[in-house]
Amino acid sequence: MNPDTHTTTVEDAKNLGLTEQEYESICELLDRVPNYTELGVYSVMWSEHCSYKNSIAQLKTLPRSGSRLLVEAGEENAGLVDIEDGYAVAFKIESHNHPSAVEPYQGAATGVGGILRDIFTMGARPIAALDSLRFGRLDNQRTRFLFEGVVKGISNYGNSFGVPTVGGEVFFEDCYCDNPLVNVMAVGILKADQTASATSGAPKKAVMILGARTGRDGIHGASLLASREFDEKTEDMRPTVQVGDPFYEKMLLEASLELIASGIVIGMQDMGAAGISCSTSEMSQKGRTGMNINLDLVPLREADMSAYEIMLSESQERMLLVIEEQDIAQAEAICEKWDVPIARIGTTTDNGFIQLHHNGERVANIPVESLVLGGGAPVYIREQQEPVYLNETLAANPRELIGSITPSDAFNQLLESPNIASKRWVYDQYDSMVRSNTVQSFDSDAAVLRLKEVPGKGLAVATDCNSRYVYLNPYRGGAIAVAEAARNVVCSGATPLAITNCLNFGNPYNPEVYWQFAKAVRGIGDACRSFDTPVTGGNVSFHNESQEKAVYPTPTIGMLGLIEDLNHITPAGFQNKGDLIALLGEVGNELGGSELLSTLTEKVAGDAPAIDLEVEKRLHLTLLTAIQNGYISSAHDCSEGGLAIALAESSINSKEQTLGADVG
Amino acid sequence: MKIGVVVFPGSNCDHDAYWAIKHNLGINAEFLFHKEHDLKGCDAIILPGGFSYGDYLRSGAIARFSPIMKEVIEFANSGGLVIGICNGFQILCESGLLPGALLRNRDLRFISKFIHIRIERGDTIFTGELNRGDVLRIPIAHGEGNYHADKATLQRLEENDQIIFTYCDPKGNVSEDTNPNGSQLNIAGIVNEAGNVLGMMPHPERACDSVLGSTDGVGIFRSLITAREEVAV
Amino acid sequence: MFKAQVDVMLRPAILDVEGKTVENALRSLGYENAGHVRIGKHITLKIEAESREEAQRIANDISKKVLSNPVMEDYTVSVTEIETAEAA
Amino acid sequence: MFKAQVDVMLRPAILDVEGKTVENALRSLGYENAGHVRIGKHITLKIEAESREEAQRIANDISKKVLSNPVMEDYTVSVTEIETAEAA
Repeated sequence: MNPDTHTTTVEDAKNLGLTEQEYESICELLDRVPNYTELGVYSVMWSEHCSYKNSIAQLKTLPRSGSRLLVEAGEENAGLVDIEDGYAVAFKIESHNHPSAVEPYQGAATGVGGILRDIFTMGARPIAALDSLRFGRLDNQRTRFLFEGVVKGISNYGNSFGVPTVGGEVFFEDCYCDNPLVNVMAVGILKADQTASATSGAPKKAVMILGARTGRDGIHGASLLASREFDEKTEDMRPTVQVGDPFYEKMLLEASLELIASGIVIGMQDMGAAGISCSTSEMSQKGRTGMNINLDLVPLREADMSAYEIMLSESQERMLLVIEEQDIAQAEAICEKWDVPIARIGTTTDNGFIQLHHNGERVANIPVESLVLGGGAPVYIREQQEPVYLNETLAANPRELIGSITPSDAFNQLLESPNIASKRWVYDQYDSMVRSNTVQSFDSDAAVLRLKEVPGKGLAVATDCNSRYVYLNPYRGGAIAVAEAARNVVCSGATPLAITNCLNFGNPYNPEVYWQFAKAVRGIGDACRSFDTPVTGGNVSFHNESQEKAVYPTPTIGMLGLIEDLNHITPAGFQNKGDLIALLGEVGNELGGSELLSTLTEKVAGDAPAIDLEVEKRLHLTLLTAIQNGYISSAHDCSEGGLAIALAESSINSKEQTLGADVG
Repeated sequence: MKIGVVVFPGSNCDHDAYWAIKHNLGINAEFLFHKEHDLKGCDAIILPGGFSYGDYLRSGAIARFSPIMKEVIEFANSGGLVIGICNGFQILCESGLLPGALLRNRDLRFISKFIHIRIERGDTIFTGELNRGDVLRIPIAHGEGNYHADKATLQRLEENDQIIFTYCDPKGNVSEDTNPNGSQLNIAGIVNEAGNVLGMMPHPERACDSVLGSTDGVGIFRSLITAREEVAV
Repeated sequence: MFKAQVDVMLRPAILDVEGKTVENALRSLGYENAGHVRIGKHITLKIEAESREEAQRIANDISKKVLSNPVMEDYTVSVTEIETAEAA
Repeated sequence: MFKAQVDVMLRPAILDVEGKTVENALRSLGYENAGHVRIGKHITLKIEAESREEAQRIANDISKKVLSNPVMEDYTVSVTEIETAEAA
């Protein structure tokens, strides 16, 4: 009896992370009991990571279209924004939290590899990467191990692949001690008329697999890991470590871009979580076709892999490609030049089914619609309940908690806080200048890149999220995350265009977590509507918890801004002696969730600072107009540590580190 | 005048070198793919920075066996002008065109930042337009830039004045504090005995455009071009 | 005085990207008959201990806790006695 | 079928920065009696050859030309016969 095709039970479903109801609806959709391979495909396609089953209902409330968007959010692998002059920018942020908790170096490295593939699968050449990292406290030995491994993994993958890592953030907060957050963002540029789409196109086309051989990497890797909390038994997950090869990915990049430029690509999608299962079904849904796949043709790294293993493998550096049959020879020639293997594994069909054959036997016959988001994949609206902790945190009075302290003592302690101190140890390990486009990177509010393709124009990119604020007031925290990201690109001289988001939350089956999630998404949506920066896509990562507690709700925002004229580029550090210093916006004495409070008392309490989205919008326009009129020599956003730290940072990063500030 | 930029699998600064030569210096440039056997009549060759073959085994260990390297070695041995930048310098050492080797950085970490290098000789093909003692502000980005050679080789390098660039401070002082990676004698760049092959760890192609923060790299390429034009005429 | 030689290798199931690249290079250089290249670390260290068994115990402990990453790597240790003066 | 094990180490005269760092880590973890740590590469590969001598010759050739850089490294090679089916 072939284990791949033995009929399954509800027990099998539970072992694969599916609920009893989900197993029943699979049986209904198939009108029979699924075999083991089919159940495996459903288990990864209906996992949190691929189906967004617990989040899609909320995500739909976000503004997801806009004049500059060339694709609706979720339609393609990454957002696509028109920057005129015939060019567009693809960008996206994704999380690789759970693999990084198991093996920090490879977890982070494969996270970079995955997000880069999402960009070049659309035909865009990656020109920048950013990483938003959160760890436990630095006095914990395990945290230092995770921190060093993650930074080294990002550094080596990005540097070797040849994309500059130009920005990001690093936070240390106790709630992340066993469950670090590793969010990686990538930005790419392409001709607006040369984009590739993740579609199967039409029936009778050749389905090709491009890139690395398929091994037993990460089976139940990203997909299942994302549905389980971490506790002491992490150790027995050890074998599922995926290994990234940045050198191979660079070859894959060049081959993919040359294939797309040659005009023979009907559709292309990178293989992320759920590998072949996800790419075949999602491309088929978009192209309204089916696919006949012969798994015997998939180049394997290990002998005698089962159909189940081949379909669920998450081996890195692979793409699925759909081309005309008569173009196979040309595709092979291009791949040969870059030493990248390509193999035909099947054909598109018109019956809307994914049919898999292995060792001469049909091992799966699954209706495409039943598998995918927007099709048969379940959608849940979870129960919400206002968290109990808010009674305590909102009642607290941060000013009292801080007690009496002299301004200079407070200032010095803030400067020593790891969340504020210089992150040079991290970013000096990143090649931030490869591709020679980088005008500003880590010592400014947003990374700024000049565009060789569009002389005179530039891009500003930033990632932001203060998860303490979101913990204390999810709605406000969500809005503030977008506002701060917008402020950062505006301070650099750019007009905010659009965002991508990486929503890191706890267990959605916990009503308090789901309340946080729903409220934060509302806050993000309102802010995006107010600033006219639509959401172009991103990623949701649930089950971020360690021991019993959920991590602080962390909706990381990646903001893309356009610099119309390179002369508008504005540094964060003071430039000239004698310049006047002005503060835009009022100073409320709000210390809720402040760095000062947590540095002095290790408490996160009070309410998040108030935010008026209309005032915020006017602030952006005012600053941007002043910059465009040449009045501004530097601009810096007040964030953690408030005005005092903002002045300190502008002095530390001033021209030749020589300038200070005399504040009346 | 045409300068060839070799592209190995994993080179990622090839586009940057090409752009600097073509757009910042206005000189014709052409990519030379590692599988080819023809330098296409180029007057000078650049081995660019990057992670050829992923830096696996040793930086440059595999690239040196590429078909194109046979041509580059022949070209260099017959007096042709060659610059190896970062990974290119490692490949020149691995292929024997330059003495010594590049070991892991002293602090075992990748380093990417602007540094200063001092020009030790103003009379070479690569520094003709510059002066001895000038200080250039040029970025480095490497994990294996710790130049090493045995005593005899170091002595020969000093006697033949083959050390062209050393890591220094903004005022030109060379000391252990200004050494980013542990290189012996703060060596940042050397030439072969004949003086026609230069290997350097800093990236001059990243310092040829004021928008990027420095144009100190232009002098090195300008020197190469002028030297080549004088020979050709 | 004892000398420990420790070999730390990736587990067989885990993709050795470096070994794979070197293998391809050897092929293209004409070493058709060489394959299955895997690259790991060879670590040597000197241990002062009363007996070979104690030196072996210390070497094992160091290999397990410091020299190898249990998530992805296996290790083998061999310990030999050496004259105190001998170079490592 | 033969299996070659190649150890490539930095020449003794060269400062082994990685070894030094590991040595400091061992000290801080209380392994007072361990020292002189040196770290190099352990490379395994399989070679098809008629005889052990031929396999040894090939292994030496590969080690000398590709696997090590004479300017900074020494290597040692050991070759053993294995069943064709045996894993690397």
